[in-house]
Formats: sequence, structure tokens, C-alpha cells
Amino acid sequence: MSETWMIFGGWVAAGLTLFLFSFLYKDNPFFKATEHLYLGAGMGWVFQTVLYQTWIPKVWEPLRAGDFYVLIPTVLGLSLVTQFFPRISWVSRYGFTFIMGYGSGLVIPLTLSTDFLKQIGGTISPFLVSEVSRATFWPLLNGAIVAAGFVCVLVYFFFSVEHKGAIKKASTVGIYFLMLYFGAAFGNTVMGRFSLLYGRFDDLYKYSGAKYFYATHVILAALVLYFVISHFTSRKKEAEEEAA
Amino acid sequence: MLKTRLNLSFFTVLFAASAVSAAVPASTKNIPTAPDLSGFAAADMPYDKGEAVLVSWPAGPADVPGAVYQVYASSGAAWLKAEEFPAEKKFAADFELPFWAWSHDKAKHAVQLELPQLFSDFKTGMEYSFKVKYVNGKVTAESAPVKAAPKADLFNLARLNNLVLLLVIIVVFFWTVSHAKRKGLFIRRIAGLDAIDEAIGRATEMGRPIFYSTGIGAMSSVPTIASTSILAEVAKKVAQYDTQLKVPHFDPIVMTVCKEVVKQAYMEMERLDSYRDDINFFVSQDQFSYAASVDGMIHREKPAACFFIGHFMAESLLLAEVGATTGAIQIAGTEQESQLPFFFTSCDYTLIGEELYAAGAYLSKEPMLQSTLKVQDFGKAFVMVSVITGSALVMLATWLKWPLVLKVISHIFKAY
Amino acid sequence: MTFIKKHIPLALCFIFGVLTLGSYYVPNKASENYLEVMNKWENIVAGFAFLLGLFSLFFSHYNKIRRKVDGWGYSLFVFVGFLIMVIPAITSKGIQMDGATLTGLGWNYRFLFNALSGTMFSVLAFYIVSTAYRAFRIKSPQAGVLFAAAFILIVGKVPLGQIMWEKTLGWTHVGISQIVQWLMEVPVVAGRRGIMMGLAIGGIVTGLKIIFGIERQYMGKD
Amino acid sequence: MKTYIEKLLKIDRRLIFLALTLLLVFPIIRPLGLPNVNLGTEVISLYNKIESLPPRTFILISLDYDPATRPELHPQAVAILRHAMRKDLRVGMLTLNAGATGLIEELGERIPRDIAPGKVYGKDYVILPYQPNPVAVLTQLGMDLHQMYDKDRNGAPIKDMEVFKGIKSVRDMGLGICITGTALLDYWIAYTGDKFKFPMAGGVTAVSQAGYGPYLQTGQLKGLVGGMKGAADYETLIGVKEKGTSGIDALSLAHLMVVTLIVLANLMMLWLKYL
Repeated sequence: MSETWMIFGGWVAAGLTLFLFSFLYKDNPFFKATEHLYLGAGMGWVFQTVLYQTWIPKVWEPLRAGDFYVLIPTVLGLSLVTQFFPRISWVSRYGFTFIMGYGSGLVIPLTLSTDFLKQIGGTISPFLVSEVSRATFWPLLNGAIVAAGFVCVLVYFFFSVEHKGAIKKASTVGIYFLMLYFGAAFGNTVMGRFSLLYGRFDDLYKYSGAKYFYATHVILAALVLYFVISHFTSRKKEAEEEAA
Repeated sequence: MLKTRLNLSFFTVLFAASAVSAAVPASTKNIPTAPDLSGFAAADMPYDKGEAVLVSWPAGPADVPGAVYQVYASSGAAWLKAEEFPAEKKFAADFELPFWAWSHDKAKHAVQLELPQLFSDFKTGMEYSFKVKYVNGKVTAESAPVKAAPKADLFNLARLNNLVLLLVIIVVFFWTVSHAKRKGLFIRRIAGLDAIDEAIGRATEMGRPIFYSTGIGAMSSVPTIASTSILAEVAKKVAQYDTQLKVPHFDPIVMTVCKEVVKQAYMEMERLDSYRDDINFFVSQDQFSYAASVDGMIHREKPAACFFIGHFMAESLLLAEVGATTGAIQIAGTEQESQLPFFFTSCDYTLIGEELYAAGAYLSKEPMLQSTLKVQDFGKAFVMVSVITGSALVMLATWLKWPLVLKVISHIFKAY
Repeated sequence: MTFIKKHIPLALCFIFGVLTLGSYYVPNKASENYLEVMNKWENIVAGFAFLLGLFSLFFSHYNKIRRKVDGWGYSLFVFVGFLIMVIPAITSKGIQMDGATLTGLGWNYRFLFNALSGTMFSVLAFYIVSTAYRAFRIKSPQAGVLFAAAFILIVGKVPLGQIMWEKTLGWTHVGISQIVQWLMEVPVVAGRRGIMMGLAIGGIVTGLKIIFGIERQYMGKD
Repeated sequence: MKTYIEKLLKIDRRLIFLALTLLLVFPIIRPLGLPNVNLGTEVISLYNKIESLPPRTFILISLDYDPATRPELHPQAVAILRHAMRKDLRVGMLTLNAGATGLIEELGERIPRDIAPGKVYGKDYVILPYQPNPVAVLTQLGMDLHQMYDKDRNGAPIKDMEVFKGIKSVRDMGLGICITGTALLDYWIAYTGDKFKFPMAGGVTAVSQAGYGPYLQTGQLKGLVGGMKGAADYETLIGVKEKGTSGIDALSLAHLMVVTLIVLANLMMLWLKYL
């Protein structure tokens, strides 16, 4: 790809990014068009990936080489599509039952070992110390906090008994542990979202350089111009609505 | 069967070893001695698909630093070196297998040999020969060759704990399903449901509408199902107090179901005259457009109460924020952990994860929802009991030095 | 007809489910071969499963265009986007890099897909800030605890926050990153593990319901 | 005063958006250059794990992220790859996320250019094609990976590649790392890690980082790199500062803005309520 294409690419990327950001000011045709473009392009990307990395090497090539066993999963896979034709939609059940049966059979024992047995074991394991000393005191205490908090959270989510007395107290402790978890998750989420925004701004900054003929600046100015004009041409009520 | 055989061979070996060590005079401590390898044994590796062989021999005083063991295997022709390791390593006790399937012996060397890695023409069931060689400087010793054939096993005994737990869960599951269908199961009232009454009461006083969003989930997802049950409850109260209800929708199928649900609720309250078909209306099947439109409506109409109950993703932020700035009472509920913090900080009451399901099951009395909840409760009870008694026993066993109890507990709660 | 339409699929689900479930406990070569064949098949079936998403997207937007509903023009962009991706893919045979230069497909990924997919979620950062200001209310002790944990994380993870903590609370000799570490290793583990348990058993129950044919939502209506 | 505060609390959110934009753009144009200290222990444990692997050990890196989470996860992948190559490990890269292929291509382009110029494709590292259905792939990796992957992403057969010498399944590999913005790491832990006793580590977004505490505590995860902070920590550990480090620097201001806004708004609420 030539240099011209790279510069053009910069304009496309900067333009699409700014169109999507324009939603922050208010819903507008540029945003809507770009959003729909995203839906289509995302699907197109998956389509070409599956076409060139699954269908051709896993179905077409074995078939040409005479391996007809791949027809069985192919038919099962294609049967899924009959869902869109009400009269024969029952055919899709064959594909679905295969996926669901296999998936459920695989997941049940693994969930039992990974999320169930091992987590109980992990909660108990900090208590496996040969003696209580200065060195083992803190891990032991932390282990006890995890175990107590864990049980209290489970009490909070226990629906078979009324929450009264000691159970009520335990469930109150449980909710505070949940809040600490949610708080930590919130803090992390803030960081994660900012990182993504930083990434976009970083790209926009790159495209604002002279090498790309100031793509970001030009497109941004054009968008602002559009909003100013549309503000004066359309009725005032609309603008108030969007200010929510 | 196999285990007993192993045990038996191990005991004979042990006796032989003790006899040998007794025979060696104590003064020869510093002079390297060759170990007695007459206890060398080879057998099929248990609980595998039939590609490995287990060789074992007793540990002894000859296992000093600097000494190595070499294990050889042969399919009939030349001997191939399969393994070489320091003499004070690799014991039967090192195997990560549970106590019910393996005897963890510290006085026995044990090595698992993966035969396909050694023989390109490997076949399960074929007999192979094995021997072990001890090398410590100039001192060497070699065992007599022993034959063994790997065979495929039918059950992985190590995973017994997993299987037992699964069977128990299946039994409990069917028990709850049959009970739920026959006479229903007890589920406690969820505190969040009282908050719903309060919110509707306030909306009636203020004469402003109520917004109820079922989220962006499809009708097949559990949170959406739970949400429609709660919507039915809300609609009943609304019909009773003659308040205005608005339910903007993301999914047309969910909308069709909700129309039925709301109509049914008005009918039960005998207020069908005030039911309107436009209580439920379609907005957009596009995440952000949906959020933006609902935001606009909330901003314009300033509802007294907003409900956001169901499956929510990023739009939770946009929705809850606008509701909070217009001063509405907000009640939220979702199973999405990542959205819960936002709901929790900007809403007055939030149903967290399973609470939402429980509220749905409590209100709908649907046997399937109830039974799932009951099995989950059973699982939680099992976990609570395991953690409390397990931790207590572990601590007690540590104080009183009961290694057996420690071993049993740590082996049960492990995956193999 | 219900036999073919309903009973056989349910029986298949049960058989595949139980066999796959059993393969976890049976180490035999036969069980491994079974699982290998299933893995290969499943891989191919899943390669077609995305057609469901593709078709439903196309149908809904095609219908919008056909009925000329409000804003149908935007629906055209869905098809435009799809073709923009697929046509260069076919001309460059699904290869993104030809030696050291980008193909049409590679260009599409780098400038189009990257920008579109990357921006959609970064928009949320803005809403987080405005929610923080306009809706984050510490109304209860619980919300207070939530805020305290969030505060420590938000401040403790960035250099500027760490420096400010050192300046103001350095005399306590407790570093904020130590608190962050403790928070993540102790209370967060307890809270998360509690939620995880419910999810795990819920998942197992749903799996059992599917195998035993009690849960049939995914099969659609009769 | 009260009406003034009430108005201030209901300020048009677009003004807040503008403030955030300015605050984030500023450090991009003019970096603050703050030092990244206080490295996360779970990042260090992944670093140590890779340090401890003998040369020529095969490690598997599953790059399951798309451009939506690129700013957080791509720097992690680059840093880990750089470290693995420096330690002379054999690296296999694969993906279970269709949107990731272009990003992997970018890595493939960068390895000979600046990550590890001396390394040879097919001998030291390999890039495998995308596969749908993670569950099937993960189960198969534990038994015989050649049944699932017979060619690399450009269609060349992999069976005789030097990089795969002696590698049949994950049992022959030293470590698996899944870098993802989805729940795929959970799948890796259950379907491959626990089932086949394969040591796993992960790289995840900050959003999901808190959820992996239980797996770290039990040792089901040998290490975890979380978000841009994790990437910056890893870059500090290997001594090559890149996008992660420059990003974490820029985030400082935005983070302080959030905290300040929350505190300010709540103080104003209290004022309205009690004064």
C-alpha cells in the first residue's frame, strides 16, 4: 500500500473516531451512520475470518481431498440457519441440541472442579500452617477474613431462610464485602475506560500531525461547523431535549 | 484391586529394604554403597488412557547427593534411557493423586513413563521391559529387567470426589423439581420488593409517571424472565393506584411478552378499563440509541420512579445518571457484575445478581425458577458447611498434629 | 412427526451430553477419541453458528429498508460496512500482510475496524465522569464503603495519586499500593468468590436441565 | 447560595465531557514523565515465572482481544512477547477471537522489526490461525493440538516446523498466557489449565481484573497483568518503556478528576441537606 493510502487511512480513522464521539454532544446523522457502519463492518470482519480460516481450510479443502466426514458437522452447522424459515425451523434443533448437549456435558464437571471444589480448597488452605508464629500470623488472619467474608456473602445470597438474628448480622457483613468488591471493580473500571479513551486520543493526536495533513483538526472543525449550522436551522426545543 | 497389589508389593519391598539396611554396618556411612534394586517393579499406570507405565523401587540410604538414577525402557531391541534424576528426588509421595486412589509413600521411588514419547511404534497393551540403574561416581547398581504392559483404564478414580458431588447435585435437583411442582418451595421475601411498593406509592402521590426498563436481554435470558415477573407485580400496583406506567423496549419479542404480562396484571386487579396498549412501546434495537431515547424521555417527563431491571450493559450508566439528576426514586437490578457498581451508587435500591432471580422466583412461583434457586441454596449451604468445618478441622488438626485429617481434607477439596 | 421434530433432537442432546460428561471421568482411549471427533465437529458447527447473527442483522435491516421505516437510510450503511470488509478480503484472499506491506484487508483492519471498534467503548469514559459527578451519591454506609474502596483503587493505581499519598499520609508508613494489594487479595477475593459460587451452581443446574431436556428455550416454539 | 449549588449539581454534562477531553489531551501533547513505581505483585509473579523457564521451553500465548480493548491489552502482549523472546523461549501465538487477527498481524510485523529481530519464524515462534468455538479448541489442546491446528495462519503445515519439535499438547509446554478483554481466561483456566494441569497466567482489562482474585489465591493463575497499569509494570520490569508507561502517566490527571468530582458533588449534597 502506498503512502497516499496511509494518509487516506489516517483521515478515515480520524473521521470515524470523531463521528462516534460526536454522540457526546448529541445524537446526529454522522454518529448514526458510523454506528451502522460499525455493525456491518464488524460482521464483515467475522465473515471473512471464518471464511478464510475455518470454512476453506476445515470444510472445503478436506472435502476436495475426499474426507466426507466433515459433511456431518457441516450439515449440522447449516441446519442452524433454518431457524429463519418458520416452516422448517425445527431442523435447526439438530444443530442446537448438538451444541448444547456437548457444551453442557463439558462444562458441568469442569465447573465443579474449577469453581467449586478448588475454591473451597483455596479458602481452607491458608489454615494449613504448621505453627502460629509472627511470620504466619498475617497470612492466617487474612485467610480467616477471606473465609469469614466468603461465608457471609453466601449467607446474603441464601434465600431459604428468613434473615433474622444472627443470619441477618452475617448477611449485613456479607453485603459490606460485596461493596468492597464492587468498589474495587468500580475503581478498576474507571481506569480501564480511561485507558481506552487515552488510546483513541493518542491515535487522534497521531493523525493531527502534518504528515496526515492535519486530518483531526480539519474534521473536528467541519463537525463543529455542522453543529453550529444545525443549531440555528432546527427548532430550539430539540436542543433542550438532548441536553439531558 | 490395583491399589492393593501396589500396597502388597510395597510392603514386601519395605521388608526387604529394612533387612538390607540392617545388614549394612554403620561404619560404612561415608563410603558410597550401592542400593538394593531387587524391589524394582513395573506396572500399568493407573487412571490413564493406557500410554504410561509406573516403575517403582524402594528408597534407601544410598540416595545421597550426587547419586543419580537412570530408568531404561525397551520394546524388545535396544535399551532407551527414559529418565535420569538425582537420587533424592521422585517419590511416590510426590504424585498429585488423592489418598483414596494412591498411597503416598515417602520411602519409595516412583516414576511415570510416557511411552509414546519413547517409542514411535507404541501400542497400548504391548509388553515393554524396564530397568533402573544407580550411578554414584564409580559405584553402580542395576536392577533386573521387569516387564509390564500399559493398559487403558475405565474410570479415573482420582476424580471420584467430583463425581460424587455431581451425583448429589443431580439427586437434589430432581428432588427440588418434583417438590416445586407439587407444593412449591419456601423462598424468603426480598427486601428490595418493599422498596418497589414505596416507589409506586410516591409516584401516585406526586401524580407523575413510572418508567420500567427490562434491559437489553433477549426473552430467553434468565434476568429478562425475572424482570417480567417483577413487571407483573409493578403493573398490579400501578393498576391498583391508577398511576401512569411506561415501559420502553429494546427487543420486540420481550415487548410482546410484556404486553401480555401487563394486561394480565390489569385484569387481575379488575382495572382493564384503564389498560392502554401503548404502555409497552418499542424504542430501538440499538444499545446506544435506546439509551439516548429513553434518556430524552426521562428528562422530559420527570418520572417519580424509574425501574431498571434485567440484563444491562454499558447503557446502565446513561440511564441511571439521568434518572438520578431528575430526582426520581430509582430501583435497579441486574446480573451483570460490571454494571452493578454504577447502579448501586446512583439508584436507591439495587437487586444484586441472584437477588434478582430470587425476586423473580418469589413473585412468579414458577417451579423451574424456584427449583434452580433451591439447588443453588443447597450448593451454598454445602459450601458454607465445608468451609466452616473444614477450616476448624484443619486448625484443630494442626494444633493436635493429626496429619491424616489434614491430608483427607486437603485431598477432598481439590481437582485432579 | 413430533418424533423427528422433538424427540430425536432431545435424545441427541441427552446422548451427547451424557457421553461428553462421562468422558471427564473415563480416561480410556476410546473416550479421548470420542472427544477429539466431537471437538473437530463442534469447531466446524461453530463456524456456521455466526451465520445466525449475520442473518438476523441482515433481515432486520433489510426489512427496515423495504418498509422505509424512520431512518431506513442508516440501514444501508450496515450493508456498505459489510461489503467494505468482505470485498477487499476476497481480492486479497484473506491475507492481511503481503510481505512487509499491507493488503487491502490489512488496511481495512488498521484504519477502519480499529477506529470503529476502539471508539465505541471509549465513549463510556465520558459517561463515567459525568456519572461520578451527577449521580454518585454516598447515601448509605454501604455506598460509603464502596466509595472508599473505589477511592483507594483510583488514587493508588496511578503515579500522581501515589505521590500525593506519600506527601500527605507518608508519615503513617502505609503505602497506598499496599492497601490496594490487600484489598485485591483479601476482601475482593471473599466477595467475588461468594458471587462465583452462585454462578457456578446456576451454570451446573442449567447444564443439567439442558441434558435432561427440561430446559428447551433454545429449541424455539413447537 | 442553595439555588446556585443546585444548578451546579445539574450542570450540563457536556461541560464535564469537555473538561475531561482537555485533561486527557494535555499529557498526550506534553507528557508529565511521572515515574511508575509500586509494581503489582501478580505482575511480578508472571515475570518471575517466565524468568524461571529454561531456554527453548514452549509457551503458548492466546491473544484474544480486539481493537475495543487494544490500548490496555496490546502493550501487555508486546511486553510479554519481548520478555519471552529475550529469554529464548519458543512462542506459539493463537487467537480465539475473530477480531484479533489484525492485531496479531501487527505483532507479526513488529517481531522482526523491533521486538526480537534475531528470531526466525517457524523456528522460534509461530502464529496459528483463528478458530471458532473456544471450548472445543481448549479441550483439544490438552490432547493433540495437531488435530485442531494443522496449518499456520498463512496455510503452511506446522507438523514439521522446528518450533513444534516435541510439542504435541499443552502437557509439553511450560506456560500458557491468555490475554483477553472477555471471559476467555476463565475458560482457559477450567478447560485447559485445571483439566490438563497446565500452568496458566493471564492478561486482562482493568474492568475484569478484580474478578480474578480467587483464581490467583488458589494458584490456578500463576500471574496476572491487569489493565494499562499492569502493562506499565511489565514494561518497567523488562526495562523497555512503551505505550503502557506513557498511558499510565496520562491517566493520573483523569483519575484525580474523577475522585475530585465525586467528593465535590457529595459535599455539595451535604451542604444542601444540612445547611
